[in-house]
Amino acid sequence: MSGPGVGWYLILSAVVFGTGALGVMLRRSPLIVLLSLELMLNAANLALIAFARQQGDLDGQVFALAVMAVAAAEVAIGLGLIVALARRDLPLDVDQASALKG
Amino acid sequence: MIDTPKVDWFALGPTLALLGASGVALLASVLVPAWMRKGVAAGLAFLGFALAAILGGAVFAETASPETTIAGSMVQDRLGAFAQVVVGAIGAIVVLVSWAEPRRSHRGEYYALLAAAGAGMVFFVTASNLMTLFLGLEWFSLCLYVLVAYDTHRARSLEAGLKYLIVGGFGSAILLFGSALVYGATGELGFAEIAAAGAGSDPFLVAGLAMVLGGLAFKVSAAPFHMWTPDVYQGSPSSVTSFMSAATKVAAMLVLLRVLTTAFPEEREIWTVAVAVLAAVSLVWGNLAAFAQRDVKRLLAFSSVSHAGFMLVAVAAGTEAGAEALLYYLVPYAAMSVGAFAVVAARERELGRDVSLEDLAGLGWERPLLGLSLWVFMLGFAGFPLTGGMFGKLFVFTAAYEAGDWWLVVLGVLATAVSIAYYLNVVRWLYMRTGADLGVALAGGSPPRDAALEVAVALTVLVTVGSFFAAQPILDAAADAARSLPF
Amino acid sequence: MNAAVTGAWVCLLAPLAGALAITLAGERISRRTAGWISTLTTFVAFAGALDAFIRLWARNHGDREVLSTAYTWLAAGDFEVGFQILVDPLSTVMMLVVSGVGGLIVWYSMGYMAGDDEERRYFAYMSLFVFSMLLLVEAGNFLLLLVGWGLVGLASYLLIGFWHERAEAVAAAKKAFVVNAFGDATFALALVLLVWETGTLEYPSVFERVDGLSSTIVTLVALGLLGGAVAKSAQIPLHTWLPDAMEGPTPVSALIHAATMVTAGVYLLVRTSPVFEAAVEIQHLAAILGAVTLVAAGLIALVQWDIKRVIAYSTMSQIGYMFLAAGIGAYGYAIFHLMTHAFFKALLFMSAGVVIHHLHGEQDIRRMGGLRAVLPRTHVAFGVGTLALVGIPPLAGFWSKDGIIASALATGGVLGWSLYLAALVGALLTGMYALRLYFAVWQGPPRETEDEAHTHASGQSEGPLSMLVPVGVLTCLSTIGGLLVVPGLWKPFEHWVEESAEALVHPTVAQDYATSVVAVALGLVGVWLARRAFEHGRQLVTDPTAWRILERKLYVDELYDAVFYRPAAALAVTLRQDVEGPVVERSLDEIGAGTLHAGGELSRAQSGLLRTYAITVAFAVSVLVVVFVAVR
Amino acid sequence: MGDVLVWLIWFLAAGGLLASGAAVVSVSNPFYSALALIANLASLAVLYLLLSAEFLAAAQVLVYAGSVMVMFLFVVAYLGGRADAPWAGGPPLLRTAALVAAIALLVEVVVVLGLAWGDNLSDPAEISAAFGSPGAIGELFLTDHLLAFEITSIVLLVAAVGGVILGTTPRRRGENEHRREA
Repeated sequence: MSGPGVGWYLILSAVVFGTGALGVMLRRSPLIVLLSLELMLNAANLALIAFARQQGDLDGQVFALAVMAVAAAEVAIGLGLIVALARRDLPLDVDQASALKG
Repeated sequence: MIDTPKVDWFALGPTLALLGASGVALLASVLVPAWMRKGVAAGLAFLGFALAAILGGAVFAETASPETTIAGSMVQDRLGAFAQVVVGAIGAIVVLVSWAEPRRSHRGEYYALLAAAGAGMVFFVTASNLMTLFLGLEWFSLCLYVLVAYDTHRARSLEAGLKYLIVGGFGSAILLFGSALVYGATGELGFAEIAAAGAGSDPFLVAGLAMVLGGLAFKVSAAPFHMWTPDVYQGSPSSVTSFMSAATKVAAMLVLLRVLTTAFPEEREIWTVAVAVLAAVSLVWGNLAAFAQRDVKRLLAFSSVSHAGFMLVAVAAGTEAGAEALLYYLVPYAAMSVGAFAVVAARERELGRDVSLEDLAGLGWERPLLGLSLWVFMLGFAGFPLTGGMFGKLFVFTAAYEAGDWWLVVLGVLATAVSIAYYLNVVRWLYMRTGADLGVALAGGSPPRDAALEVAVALTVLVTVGSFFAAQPILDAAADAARSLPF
Repeated sequence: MNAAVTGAWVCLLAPLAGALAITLAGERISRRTAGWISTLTTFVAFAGALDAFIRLWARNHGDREVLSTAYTWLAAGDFEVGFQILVDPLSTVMMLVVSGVGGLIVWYSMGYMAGDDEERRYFAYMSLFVFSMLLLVEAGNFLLLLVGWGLVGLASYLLIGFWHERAEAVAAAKKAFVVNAFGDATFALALVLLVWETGTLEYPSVFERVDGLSSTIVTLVALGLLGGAVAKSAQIPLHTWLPDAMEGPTPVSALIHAATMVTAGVYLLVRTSPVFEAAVEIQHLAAILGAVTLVAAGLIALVQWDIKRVIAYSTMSQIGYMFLAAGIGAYGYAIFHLMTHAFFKALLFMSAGVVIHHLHGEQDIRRMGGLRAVLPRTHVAFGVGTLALVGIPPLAGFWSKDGIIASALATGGVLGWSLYLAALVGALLTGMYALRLYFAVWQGPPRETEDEAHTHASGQSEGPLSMLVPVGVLTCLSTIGGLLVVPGLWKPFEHWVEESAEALVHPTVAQDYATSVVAVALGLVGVWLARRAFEHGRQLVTDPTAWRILERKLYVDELYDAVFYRPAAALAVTLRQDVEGPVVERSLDEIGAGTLHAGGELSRAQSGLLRTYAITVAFAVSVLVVVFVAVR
Repeated sequence: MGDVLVWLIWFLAAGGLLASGAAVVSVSNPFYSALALIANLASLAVLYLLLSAEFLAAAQVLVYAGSVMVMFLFVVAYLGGRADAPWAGGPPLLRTAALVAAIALLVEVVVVLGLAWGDNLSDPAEISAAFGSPGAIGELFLTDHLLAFEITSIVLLVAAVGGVILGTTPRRRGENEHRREA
């Protein structure tokens, strides 16, 4: 394989995963948190595809494709939930969704 | 010409039954006249769950030794079939619990989603590679996200849904990344192949194992991955809580056991210790936090965290006896959990608000069946005799002692002793009438007798007590199921 | 089914049926009906016990042990667990005591609790308790024993906290619970160990295999069992819950804290005697704890002002005697004293209940006095109970207590003599505190509370028939119940129990009677001291001149007072305030508070903020990964 | 020479990936955040191409960036100003903890990578030209991963139904709020 080795892709993947995790833990807008989750899933996808390339085994790619579908599904439900929150005039802010505690 | 694999319809039976029920219920909730939608959908879901349990039983009976089917993506074995029977039974009972739940809209679709979640779980427990594992997990999780937020007119339900979705998505992402690392280390997705690859102590493999363990620990709500549990249990519609607390725990716990033993047998020394630590943390955290709770659903949620601890003690043994103990434990636990939340649901419907401990005052006299049942469940949770909870704990401790985890036995016994205090507190409230009792005003008068729920509660009591008196058959089945795992 | 066993099953299941019937009927039955259900089922249980006893009696000597299995739940190899009860001399005695005295007390409660808002709950709990206690004593294997043990704790917790609107009652219930949970935990661990090492649960097979175990294991098992027994029977150092438990209704105190539950520890020691005999140090430890408790509790009882607390400390002290007896292997006398104690202590509690009832809940003896005229029948009953407690012949307590003291003498050696001395000191103290109580309540002029209560006509205020009859029956039993063992003449009771647990010591007739003389003399000295102190106090207040004259005459009194009563009282106060208070109670309270505090902190960690949950998950996963990679 | 070109493309794509990823979590407006994610997905598609995953690259652009994110943008637009939320806020401790946790995860993976760098990452397998082609993937979906394929479709269906249920609940604001709000 010409160009960068699999390890380089994995470093990218780790950084993106960390960025996504940071977004989930830091941001208050549920929309952006949802996008950060997408980032994490895509980081995992990159790792899967890199490993698939390295192993010469297509299973990883198939897995990644399935993950894409799952990610889309999560977005669909997340958006539905956010729309429902908005319709109820509830604040779109995860810090304010804290009536349940203790 | 592509050589498609032979599809084993028999092994897929329970999943297909529920999936079919779900699909037809979905159609029915759009097509049939509005007044009968709920009835038709609920009936279909009930039939689906019952059929899944029956077919699971058939698979159990027919499968002597485990075999993977459909190109190795799922396994047909008694472990999975055992879980399918349990989940099917839980689902059928939850349908009864749900029946009289006040619901504003989408009454039919609720049952379709419930059946779909059940289908996801009964598939999940047969998953035999990392891809089907992840997909199965997402399948039922997505259904549960929706179900948790189902009461969209309640802010708390939506809040619970949001929390579950985001933290759940976070957990899934970690599980997925872990799977990717395991795949990278071995080049395999199938559990057996991962074990056979003999990657030993490859850093990718152990890091991936840690992340997979974390992701599954999240689903079984083991501390410290449990923090979503009380919020979500409290906020969701009570019938959904009862389903989650029982079925999710059964499915995720079994898959955790399956993954650890089939895919990572060589790393046993590492994960047994890690699981033991998780178990200890869950026991301590769950029990202590339960003390401080006033809301009954939250109290039960923390109790479910502590029970995750007990179950993990069995997993941590890493032996066939441990697996047996875990499988037995799940039966009474599931029954008690469904039943306890069902009783809370009944009280909630009466009062029209969240149920705190004080709100239970007098329930034992007004609704003797429910009061007595809740009493039985609390004693069962505490591991009192005459309920299966006691044998569950006994087997778990025995397995742990055998495996040399005597410190977990001591911790478990202490945790049990402590836990009795808050369980009994519930019982104490049930039978008392206080001045505050008068403040417990019924919303619009006492609702009509909820026969479906009472039948459901009676069934769970039957299982709770029955698993004590008929411990042997359950234990035999658990032993058969545990034999499917390579120990 | 074996005929001897049918009665035992009836005995066991009748109270359960009662409890279930009351609970399930809910508000459909009247409170009074609930009371009758509870009372009658308990008496049915007594009939069953009687039937079992008679049939067992009719059997041959040596063939009086019937194990009856209703149902086997688990059978793996030679490991079998089932619902099985053991009918043997020991368990029939216990059945008779529990259901007989229990039935009387439940009946008595119908009068005592009449008018309480929650009678149904009360009687459901009572029936549950009786069932649990019967299960405990009838259990045929260790598992069922644990079942009964746990259920008894549960029922007592519910009963102590019955008056839930009283904060002290709830606190007392919690305290009883926490202390007992500790004992239950050691008990359960001992059982797990025992089952594990012997591979069986049934008494006979466990006892057979005890000899094959290593001494460490046996010691640990015995220690665990002793922990459970000590907590349940309120022996030092796990005794603090018992006085507080007097917050419960008085019949509850009579049933649980006199006749049945607190004696479960003694039953356990006797039932599992083969285990303790294999771990002799632990058995002796039980005897020593008993001796320490009997003296300490006797001293503390001297300075109590609450009528029920005096009786409670007395109970501790008397159970100390039983522990002492069980610890030196005088099983027959331990159980005999258990039975007579059940009679006279239940009698004392119930008479005290009549007094409290009469005075509308007043429990402070400083506000009592001169009740003899108002409650003549109760006075007789209380007097009989007091004398039986002190051990005045021919009342019940005399025969059983002196048997125990004589056994200590017969044991000999340093241990035997120390125990003997402690037991004799206990006899003296018993006389002192029992009579102090008696005088304060019954003698002298009426106190102020009396005026309020005086609206009742004399006699009528002693309560309804349902209260009087049980008190009367127990008075008779306390009078003649001891005649089952008359040293040198006949000892049917001791022989009966010996079939279940062979005694290790047999005092000679000479030892028996010598002890009797000394013990009774000491008891009488105690009585005399109490009387003197009482009269002394009176005169001091009424007529100073006469007192000064009497002072010289009673110079000896002063001496006794200075040598015995004052130091004893001071020691008692010290024990109560400086030792028991800070050391025992506070440490337990701190454990409880610490638990609650930790719970609160964890609850605060549950901030409701979603982001903190994600951060926790991330941290936990990081830790897992680091550890996994590091140790791989 | 070809190597240099690949490295160049890799660097461009990696730079785009990291920059857009950072933008996703750092911009304050969800609309821009979503746009940044589209850029992120596109950079990923380039990397997929470099990893011989042609079909996935295409799917990524068409399905993911093309449809899913457009749906996302629609929702953001629908919500309008309500979509804006405070950036981070909360106790500073929380922010620090988040940062530490994220860095910990990152460092761990990098360390793991470092540990594994020598052994199994050095020599990628030889692959045929068909590797990652639609045909090859499709065949796997019909053979080895038939079940996974079916489940994927079920998951999508479930999500569609769930999204519809949540999204179409009638608007009944505050009426009969039958629980105590804390």
